[in-house]
Amino acid sequence: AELPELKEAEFWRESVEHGVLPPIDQRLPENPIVVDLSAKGRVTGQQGGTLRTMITRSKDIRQMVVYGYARLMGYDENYQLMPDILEDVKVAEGRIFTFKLRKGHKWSDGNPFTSADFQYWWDHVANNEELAPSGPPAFLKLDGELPRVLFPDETTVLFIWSKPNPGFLPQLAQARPPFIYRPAHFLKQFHADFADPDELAQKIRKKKVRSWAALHNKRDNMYKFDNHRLPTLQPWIAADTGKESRRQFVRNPYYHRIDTNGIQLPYIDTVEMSIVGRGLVAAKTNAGEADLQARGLNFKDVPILKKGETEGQDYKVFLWPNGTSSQIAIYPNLNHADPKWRRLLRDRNFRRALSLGIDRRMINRALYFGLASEGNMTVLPPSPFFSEENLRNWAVYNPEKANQILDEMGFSERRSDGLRLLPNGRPMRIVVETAGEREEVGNALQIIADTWRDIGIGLIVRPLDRDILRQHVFSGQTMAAVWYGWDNGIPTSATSPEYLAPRAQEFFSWPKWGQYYQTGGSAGEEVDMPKPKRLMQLASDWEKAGTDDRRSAIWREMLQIHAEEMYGIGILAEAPQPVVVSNRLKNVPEKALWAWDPGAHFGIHRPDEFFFSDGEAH
Amino acid sequence: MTDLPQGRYVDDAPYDPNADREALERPDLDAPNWLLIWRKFRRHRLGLISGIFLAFSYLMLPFWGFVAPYTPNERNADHLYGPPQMVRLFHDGKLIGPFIYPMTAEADLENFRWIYTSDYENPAKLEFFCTRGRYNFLGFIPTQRHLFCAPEGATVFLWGADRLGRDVFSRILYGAQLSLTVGLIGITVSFLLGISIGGIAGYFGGGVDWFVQRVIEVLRSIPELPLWLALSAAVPSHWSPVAVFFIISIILGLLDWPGLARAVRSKFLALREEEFVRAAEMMGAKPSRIIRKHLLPNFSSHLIASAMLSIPAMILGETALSFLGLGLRAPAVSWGVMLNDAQNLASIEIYPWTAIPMLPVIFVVLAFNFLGDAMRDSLDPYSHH
Amino acid sequence: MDKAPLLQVRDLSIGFGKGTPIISNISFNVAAGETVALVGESGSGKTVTCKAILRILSANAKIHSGTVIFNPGDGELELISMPERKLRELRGDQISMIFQEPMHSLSPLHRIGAQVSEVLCLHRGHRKKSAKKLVLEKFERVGFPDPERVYRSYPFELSGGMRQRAMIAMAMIAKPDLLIADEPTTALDVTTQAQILSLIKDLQAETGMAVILVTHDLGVVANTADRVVVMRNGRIMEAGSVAEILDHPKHGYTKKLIDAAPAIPHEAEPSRARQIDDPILQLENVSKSFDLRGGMFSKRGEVVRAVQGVDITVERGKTFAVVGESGSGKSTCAKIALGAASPDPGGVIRFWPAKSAPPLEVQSLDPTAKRAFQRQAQMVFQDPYGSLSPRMQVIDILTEPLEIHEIGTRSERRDRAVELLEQVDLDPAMLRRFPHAFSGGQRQRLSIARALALEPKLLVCDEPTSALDLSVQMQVLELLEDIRETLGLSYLFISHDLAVVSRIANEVAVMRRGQIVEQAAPDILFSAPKHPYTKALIAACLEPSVEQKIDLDAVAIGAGDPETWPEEFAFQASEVPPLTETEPGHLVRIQI
Amino acid sequence: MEILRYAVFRFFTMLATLLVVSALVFFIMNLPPGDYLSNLIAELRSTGQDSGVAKVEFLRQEYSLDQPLWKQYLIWIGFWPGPHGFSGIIHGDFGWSFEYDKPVSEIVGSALWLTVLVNLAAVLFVYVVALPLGVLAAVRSKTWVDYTSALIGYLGLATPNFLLALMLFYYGHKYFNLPIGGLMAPEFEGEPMSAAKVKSVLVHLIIPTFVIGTAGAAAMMQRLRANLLDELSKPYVETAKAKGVPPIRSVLKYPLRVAFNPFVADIGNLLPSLISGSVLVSVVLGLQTIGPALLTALKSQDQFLAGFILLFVAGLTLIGTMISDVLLALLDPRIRYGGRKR
Ligand SMILES: Nc1ncnc2c1ncn2[C@@H]1O[C@H](COP(=O)(O)OP(=O)(O)OP(=O)(O)O)[C@@H](O)[C@H]1O
Ligand SMILES: Nc1ncnc2c1ncn2[C@@H]1O[C@H](COP(=O)(O)OP(=O)(O)OP(=O)(O)O)[C@@H](O)[C@H]1O
Ligand SMILES: [Mg+2]
Ligand SMILES: [Mg+2]
Repeated sequence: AELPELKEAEFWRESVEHGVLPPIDQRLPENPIVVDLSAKGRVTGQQGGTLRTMITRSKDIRQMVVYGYARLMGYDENYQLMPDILEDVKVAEGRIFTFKLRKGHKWSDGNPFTSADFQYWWDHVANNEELAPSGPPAFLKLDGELPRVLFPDETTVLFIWSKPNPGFLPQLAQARPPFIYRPAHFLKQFHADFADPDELAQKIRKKKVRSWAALHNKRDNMYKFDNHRLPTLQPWIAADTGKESRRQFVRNPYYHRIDTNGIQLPYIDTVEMSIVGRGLVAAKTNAGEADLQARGLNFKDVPILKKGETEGQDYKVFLWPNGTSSQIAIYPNLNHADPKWRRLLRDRNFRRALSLGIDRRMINRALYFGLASEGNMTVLPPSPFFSEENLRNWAVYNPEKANQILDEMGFSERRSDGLRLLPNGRPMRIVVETAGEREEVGNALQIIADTWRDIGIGLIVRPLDRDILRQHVFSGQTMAAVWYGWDNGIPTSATSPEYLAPRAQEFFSWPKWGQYYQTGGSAGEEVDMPKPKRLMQLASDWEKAGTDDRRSAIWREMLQIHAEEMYGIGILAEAPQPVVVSNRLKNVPEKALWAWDPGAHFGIHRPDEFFFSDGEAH
Repeated sequence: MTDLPQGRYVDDAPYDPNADREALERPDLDAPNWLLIWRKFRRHRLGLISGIFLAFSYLMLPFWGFVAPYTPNERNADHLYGPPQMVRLFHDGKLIGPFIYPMTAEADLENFRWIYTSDYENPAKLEFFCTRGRYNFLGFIPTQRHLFCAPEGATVFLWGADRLGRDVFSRILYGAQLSLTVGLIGITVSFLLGISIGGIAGYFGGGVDWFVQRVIEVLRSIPELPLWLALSAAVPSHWSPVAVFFIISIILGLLDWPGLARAVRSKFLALREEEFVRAAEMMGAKPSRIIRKHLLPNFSSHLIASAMLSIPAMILGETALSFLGLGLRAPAVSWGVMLNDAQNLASIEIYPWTAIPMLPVIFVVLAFNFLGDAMRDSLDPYSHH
Repeated sequence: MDKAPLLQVRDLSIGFGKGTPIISNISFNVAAGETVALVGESGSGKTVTCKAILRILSANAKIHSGTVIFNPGDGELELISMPERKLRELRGDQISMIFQEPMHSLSPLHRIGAQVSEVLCLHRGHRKKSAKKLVLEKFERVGFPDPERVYRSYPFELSGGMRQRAMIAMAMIAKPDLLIADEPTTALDVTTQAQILSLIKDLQAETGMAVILVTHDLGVVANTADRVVVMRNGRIMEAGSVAEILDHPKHGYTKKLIDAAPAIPHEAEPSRARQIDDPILQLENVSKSFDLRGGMFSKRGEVVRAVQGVDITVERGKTFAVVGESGSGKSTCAKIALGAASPDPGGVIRFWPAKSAPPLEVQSLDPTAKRAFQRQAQMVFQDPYGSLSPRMQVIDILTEPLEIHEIGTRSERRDRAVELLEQVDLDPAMLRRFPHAFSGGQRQRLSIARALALEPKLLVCDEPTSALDLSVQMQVLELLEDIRETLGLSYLFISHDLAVVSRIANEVAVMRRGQIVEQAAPDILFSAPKHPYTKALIAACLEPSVEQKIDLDAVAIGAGDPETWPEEFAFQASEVPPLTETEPGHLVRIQI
Repeated sequence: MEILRYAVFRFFTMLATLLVVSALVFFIMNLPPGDYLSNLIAELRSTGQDSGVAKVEFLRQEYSLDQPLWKQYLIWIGFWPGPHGFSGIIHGDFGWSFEYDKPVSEIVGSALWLTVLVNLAAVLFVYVVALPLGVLAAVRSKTWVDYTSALIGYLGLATPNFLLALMLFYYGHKYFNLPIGGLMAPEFEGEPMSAAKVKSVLVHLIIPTFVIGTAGAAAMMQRLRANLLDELSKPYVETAKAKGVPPIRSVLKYPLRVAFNPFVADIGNLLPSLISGSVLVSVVLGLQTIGPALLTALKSQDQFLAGFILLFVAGLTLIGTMISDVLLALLDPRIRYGGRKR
C-alpha cells in the first residue's frame, strides 16, 4: 500500500541527528498500520506532551501493557478481532493458524521482531523444563493436545491443531495477553542454553536468585512491565528514571502504527504514572493532577470531580458504563457445607424468591443516581446475545410473588419478628460474605436486608478480606458471597462460554464443582445437578462447534439456563465509571464501555491515538 | 499591743493554757472525704458540666430510641443525602408551633448531586408522641411511640440524611448505645491487667519484675496486624457484629495492657522506696494493700489521664479495624461506623453533615477529659484551685 | 536604733483557704547581724511566717494583710508586693531558708552536690567546677566527715541529719544577708548542732548576716539568739531580748514553756550491775553495710559501713535509748530491729513476744510470722512527712494498722482514731485532713499516734519529739511513759536530745561511726561519762540559760576524728578498742 | 561502669527475648489458613495459567514451604539447613518476597528509610509539640492555654486519622497550595540531596507528620501535664523556688524529670506504635513505608517479607525497651537496681 510521507518525531529528532537512532523510515515495518482516524470519527493530532495519570500500587505499572494494547490480534472499537502486531492471520479449517508478521517490524531496542522470537518462546521457554515445568500454557491445549508450531520463515508462524480451536485468537486479544513470543536476542543472555555459564553464574549471584530459571523469569516480564531493558512492542516503553513514585514511559520509536499524515503513533510522547494512595486519587484528580484518570475513581467521587470541573479545573468527567455483566451479584453457594442449607440454596425457587425480594430500582437510585441498569446477571446490550427477558426474568421487585414462592416451598411459618422458620425451628437467616473494600456493596446489602426482611428472610453481612473471602467460599463455609458478575459482559460467538459452566471455582456459586474440573477431579466435588451438567456439556460443545450459528445457539442456551436458574443473582450492571479527561486531551470517546476484557479498559480505545490539543507538555 | 521598754512586747490578751483550738477550725478542711472531694470537684465548672453531660448521655442511653424520630436503619429513599432541616416556630411571621418546611429532592445529573428544594408554602407541623418505626424501648419493650416525628409526607432530618437516606441525628443517638459502652470493656480489661501486673512487677522488683518485663516485651513485640487477620478469618460467620466487636475489644484490652504496665512498674519502682511505703510494710500491710492504698493513689493522675486518653481510641478503634472486616458494621450503628461511611472527599466537601458524628465523639472525649482532670484535681490533696 | 532594721514584719496576717487567719498581726524586726529566735507551740505558725517572708507559701495560702520590708542597706524593698522576678533574685542570694523537713526539701533525683552548687551557679555565676570547691568546703564546715561522698550522694542515701546539714550548707553557701533557719538542728546530734550554731555565728560575725531561727530548744535560744519572739496560735505572745525572756518571762505561756524544759541529771545513783531477765528485743552482732554507687559511669563503688557489730538488749517494760552522732547508724539499727532492713549475715535479732516465750528471729521470719511480729512491734519514723502517705487522710492513716490486722469494726476503728488523736493532743476534727496540711510537729504526733494504734509491745521511736515544742514534747513524753507503765510497753528510743533521753531512758547507748562507744544507765552516763565522745555530747548540750556557755574544747576533742581521741579510746584504722565493762553496768569502748 | 554492665546484661536478655518473639511472630503469621503460594495457585488457575502451577510447586520446595512449621521456622532463622544449606536470618538472608519477586532485603531497604524518616518526623513532632505544651498546660493549668491545648489535642485524637488527612490535604491544597500526598516533589526523587529537595520533603511531610503525630502528641501532653501537676506541689519544688531558681528552670530541672518517668518507660512503645498506627494512614495516603508493605504482605501471606518486617519491628520494640530501661536507671537513682533486697 501507499504510505503517507513519514514525519520524524520531534521527541527523537536529536537522537536521530546524532545517529543514535535511525531515521523514521528505517524504524517502521515495511507495512505499518496506517490508522484512518477520521474514519473512526476521530481527528488526527500532533505529537508531544506528557500524559499524567495515577495508579495506587507500584505493580499497577503493568496497566501500560493493558492501555498500550499492542496485541498480536486486537479488538477494534466494535469488538471485531483485527490483526494488530500481526500483519495478517489466516485460519484454515478453524485449526490451522498462519500468522504473518510485519516485515521489518522491530522491537523497541531496534532489533528485528521475527518468527525467531516465537520460536525462542516455544522451544526454549514454553517447552523448557525449568522455565515451564508443566509445559506450554493451558490455553494452547485442546483436550490435552498441544499444537504443532512451525516457523517456516522469518515472518511466518503456524499453529496447528487437529481440531478447531475457536478460542485461540480471542485469547491473544485479552487485556492480559498470553505472550507467545519473547525478545529472544535479549533473553538469551539469561538462558542456560545460550549464555556463557560463567557470566550467567555471576548474574545469578548478583541478583541473589537461586537458579538461572529464576533469573530468566525475573528478566522476562512482558506483562509486569517493570524491566526497562526488556524490549517491547507496546506504544510506550518504560523509561528508567529511578523514581519509585513516578514512573515514566516514553514513545516507542519502532511502534508499528502511524496516522494518515505520516505521523508515527503514539501521539503522546510520555506517559507518567504516579503512585498515589488509594484515598487520594479523587482529591488529586480534583486538583487537576491527572490528564486521564479512571483507575481509583469511584462513582461516589463524581460530585467532587464535577465540582472540580465546574470550579475551573481543566477537565471533563465522562461516565462510562462498566463492562462486567453485573456490578453487584449475590452468589448462593450450591456447594455450601451445611447440607440443610445446601439443599435450600440449590432450590431455584428459593433463589428466585431471593431475587424477587430485591428492590433493584432503589439500590440503583441510592448508589448510582439510577444510572446503572437493573436486572439479572446476563450479558450487556452491546452483546449479540442480549435479551431483555433474561435481564428482567425474576429480577423485578415483587415481594408478593417472593412471599408466595416461599410459602409454597413450605416456609410459611414465621417468627414474631417476621422471619420465616426453617424446619429445624431456626429463623431463616442468610449470611452474605463480601470483600469489605467496596462500600457500595455494603450499602446495597443494607437495602436488600430491608426488603428481604419483608419476605421473611434475615440477612447478615460479613465483610472479609478478599483473600479470606475466597478461602471461605472455596472451602464451602460461605452461604452466599457477593462479587462482580462475569468479567466479560459483551461476549460474541467467538468468546468461549467456559465461564458460564461450572469449570472454575472462581464462580462463587459452585466453587467445589469448579475445583473438581480445574484439578482434573483430584479435589472438589463432581457436578451433581442436571442443569449445571448441561452447562458443562454445552461448554465443551462450543469448543467443538464448527459454525458461528451453532456457537451462538450454545451461548443463547447457556444464558437462558443462567437466567432461569439464577445461579448468580445479579443486581445492577453498567454502573457508571467516572473517567476524567483533560480538556486538552483529544480523541477520548465521551461514551464508551469501561471493561477489562474484552476492552483492556482504555486499551480498546487506543490511547496511542489520544493527543494533546496544544501538543505541549503540561 | 503593749510595747515594753527595749522593744519588749507582751501579749495582753488573757492567756488560757488549754487554748481554744476551735478558733483555728477550718471546716472546709475537716469535712467528710466525699464531701471534701465533691467540694473541690464542684469548683471545676468545666468538670462539673462535663460530668453532667456524660451522666446525661449515659442515663439517656436506654431512652434514645424514644427521642430519635427514626429508627437507625430506616431509609428514606426520597431523601438521599438530605441536608439538615431546621425546626422553626414562625411561619409568615405567625407562631404556629414547631414545624419544618418539607423538602423535595431532584437529581441534578449535571453535577450528580441531589438538589433539595424546600416548600416554604406548606409548613409541616411536627407531631409529638407519634407512632412511627418500631423499636425496643429500654431495650426490651417493643413500641412505636416517638417523642417527635415529621408528619406524613415530610421528613425531619435535624442533622441531615446519609447516602441511603437515613437520619443522621437518629443514628447518632442510637450509635451512642454502642460507642459509649462496648469499648469501655477493653479499657477496663487493659487497666485491670496493666495495673495489677505492672503493680506487682514494680512493687516486688527483682525476679518477678524481670519475668514480667520479659512477658511485656514479648507481648508488645507481637504484631497486632497478623493477629487481626487471623482473627477475621477465624470468627464464625453467624456471629453478630456486636458480638465480634465485643470479643475484639476484649482482645484489644488483653493486648493493650503492657504499655500501662510498664509505666506503672517504673513509677512504682521509684515510689516503693518512699518512707511511707516502708511504714506500711512495717505495719504488716500485704503487698496488694500497699499497691492499692499507697502506690496507686500516688499514680492516679497518670492513670486517670491515660484512661481518658483511651476513650477516643475506644470510640474510634473500630474505624481502623473495619479495614480488616473486624469493625462494627451494619445493621449495628456506632459513631465509628458512621464516620467510616463519611471517610471520603464528597462527604467533607459536598455533604458535610455526614461527618457530624465527629461532634459527639469530640464532645464526649473532651467531656471525659475535663471530668478526668477535675477528678485528678479533686483527688490531689495539694491542689487548691 | 540608729540604723533601719534589715527586716521589718508588720501586721502580717495569713490564712488558708476561706478560713480565718492562721497568723494574725505578727510584727517583728530583725536587725543586721542579729539573731531572732522564733519559739512557740507546734502549729503556731512559725513556718508559715518564715515562708511568708520569702513568699513561697502554698497556693491556697492568702496573705490577708501586712508588709514585709527588707533593707539590705541600699534601700527598702517591700517583699509582699514585689514582682516575682525581682524577688527571685533575692531568694537564695540575699535571703535564704533552711527548711524544716530536709528529706523532702531535696529533689530525690539529683545529687546533693548539684543541688547545693546550683545556688552558686545561679546567683554568683559560678561554673560547676568552681562551685564544687566552695561546696565541698562548706560541707566540711557543716561537719561531713567525707564531703566528697556526700557531694555524689542522692538524698535517700543519707541519714536524716546529713540531709539537714546539706540543706544548711545550701542555705549558707551564698552568704545571704538574712538566713531563715526553720529548726535547722532538730535532726542533729548536739555536737554537730554546736558545730552548726558556731558556724552560723562565724558567718554572722564575718558578713553581718542576720538570722531568724525557729527552734524548740531553749538551750539553742539561750546560746545563739539576741532576741526572742514567742508565738502561739498564730499570735505573738511575748517578744524581747533573750535574757529578758528566759530569765523574766512575763507571759503565762512563756513561763510554761520554760518550766517544761527537761534537764540532764548531774548526779548518779551508785552504779549497779545491769541484769536482764526479761528481755523483749535483742540485737546481737548486728552490722549493716551499704554499697554506695560511684558515679554513673565510674567504677568507684564504695561500701558504707553504717552499723558495725552492735549489741543491744531491750528489757520488757523499759526504755533503751540510743544517742549519738548524726549518721552513726541509729536509724539503720532501728530499721533492722523491726525487720525493715536485713542485717549483714551474722547478725541476729531476737524478739520475745512474752516473758520466757521462745524468741523469734526477726531477720528470718516468714511473711505470716512477720505480720504477727509487726503487730507487736511498731515504729515511729524519724521523717514524719515521708512516712505519711500524701494521699491518705488522717483517719485513713490512723485506722490503717487496725485494718491491716483486721481489728474492730469500721466505727470502732474510727473511735480508736479519735482517741489516738486526743492522746497526742491533736484535734479530732482534723481527721479529714491530708498530712501536708499539718505543721511539722503535728505530723510527728500523727506518726506517734499511728504507731500506738495497734497497742504494740515494743515501740521503736526514731526521734519522736525532735519537732515538738517543749510543752507538747512534755505531753508526749508523759504519754509514752504512761503507756509504758500501764501497758508494759518497751521502747527502743532514738534521740539527740540528752535531756529527753535522761528523762525517759532506763539504759542509754552512745553511738559513733556505727558503733556503740559507751553504754550505761542515764544518770551514770550523764554524771560520769568516760568516753571522750560522750563527754563532748554532754558538753555540747545547751542549757536554757544565758550564762552557760559551751565548753568548746571538750566538744572538739570528743567530736573529732576517732583516730584523734586519747590513746586508749582511739580507733586505729580497722582496729577498734573493745567494749569493756569498766564498772558494773557501764560499758565503754576502751583499751585496757 | 555498673550501668554498662547492666546495659550489656540487658542486651543479652534482649537477644533471648528476640528469639522467643521471632518464634511467636512466625507462628502467628502462619495462623491464617493457606500460604502465598497456594493463593497464587488459586489465582493462576482462575486465570487459566495452569502452567504456572508447577512453577509454584517448585518454589514451594525451594523455600521449604512443604516442611512442617517448626522446621520452616528453624530454616527461616537459620538453625536448620534448607534445600541449599544454612541460609537464614542470622546468616543475613532475609528470604524472598513472592509478591515482589525480589529478595526481601531489596524491598525493605527502600521502604525502611522512608519509614524511619516519617516516623522520626512524627516522633520529633510529638516531642516538640507535646513537651512544651504539656509543661505549659501544667504550669498554667486551668487557663486558656491549658484549655486550648487540650481542645486541639483532643480534636486530633477524636478525628479518624484518615478523615483528618483527607481534610488537611484537600483544604491544605486548596488554600495553602500544599501538595497532596507523596514524600517529595517527583522531580527530586532519585536526585542528590539539595536544599530545594530538603525543602520539598519538609513541605510534603507536614501533613503526614501532623496526622500521625497528633494522637501521640495529645496523649503525651495530657499525661505529662497530669504527672507534672502532681510533682509541682512537692516540697522540693518549693526549695528550688527558695533558692531563686527561675520558674521555667525550676519546672524543667526538677519535677519534669520525675514526671518523665512514665514516658521514658514508654519509649520502647513509641516507635512500633507509630509504625503500626501509621499503617492504615500510610495505606490511604500512599506513603511507601513498611507499614503498607507489611499489610499487603500479610494479606497475601507473603511470609518471608511479612516475617522480616514483623521481626524488624519487634526488634525495634525490644531495642526501645532496652534503651528505656537503661534510661530509667540513669534517670531515677531509686530504680537503678531493679530488684530490692528484702
Ligand atoms: N497548706 C496548708 N493548708 C492548711 N493548713 C496549713 C497548711 N500548712 C500549714 N497549715 C496549718 O497552719 C498552722 C501553722 O503551721 P506551721 O507549719 O506554720 O506551724 P509551725 O509553727 O511551724 O509548727 P511546727 O513547730 O510544728 O513546725 C498549723 O495548724 C497547720 O496545720
Ligand atoms: N540507702 C542507703 N544507701 C546508702 N547509704 C545509706 C543508706 N541509708 C543510710 N545510709 C548511710 O548509713 C549511715 C547511717 O545512717 P542512719 O540513717 O542510720 O543514721 P542516723 O544515725 O539515723 O543519723 P541521723 O541522726 O542523722 O538520722 C549514713 O552514713 C548514711 O549515709
Ligand atoms: Mg514548722
Ligand atoms: Mg536517723
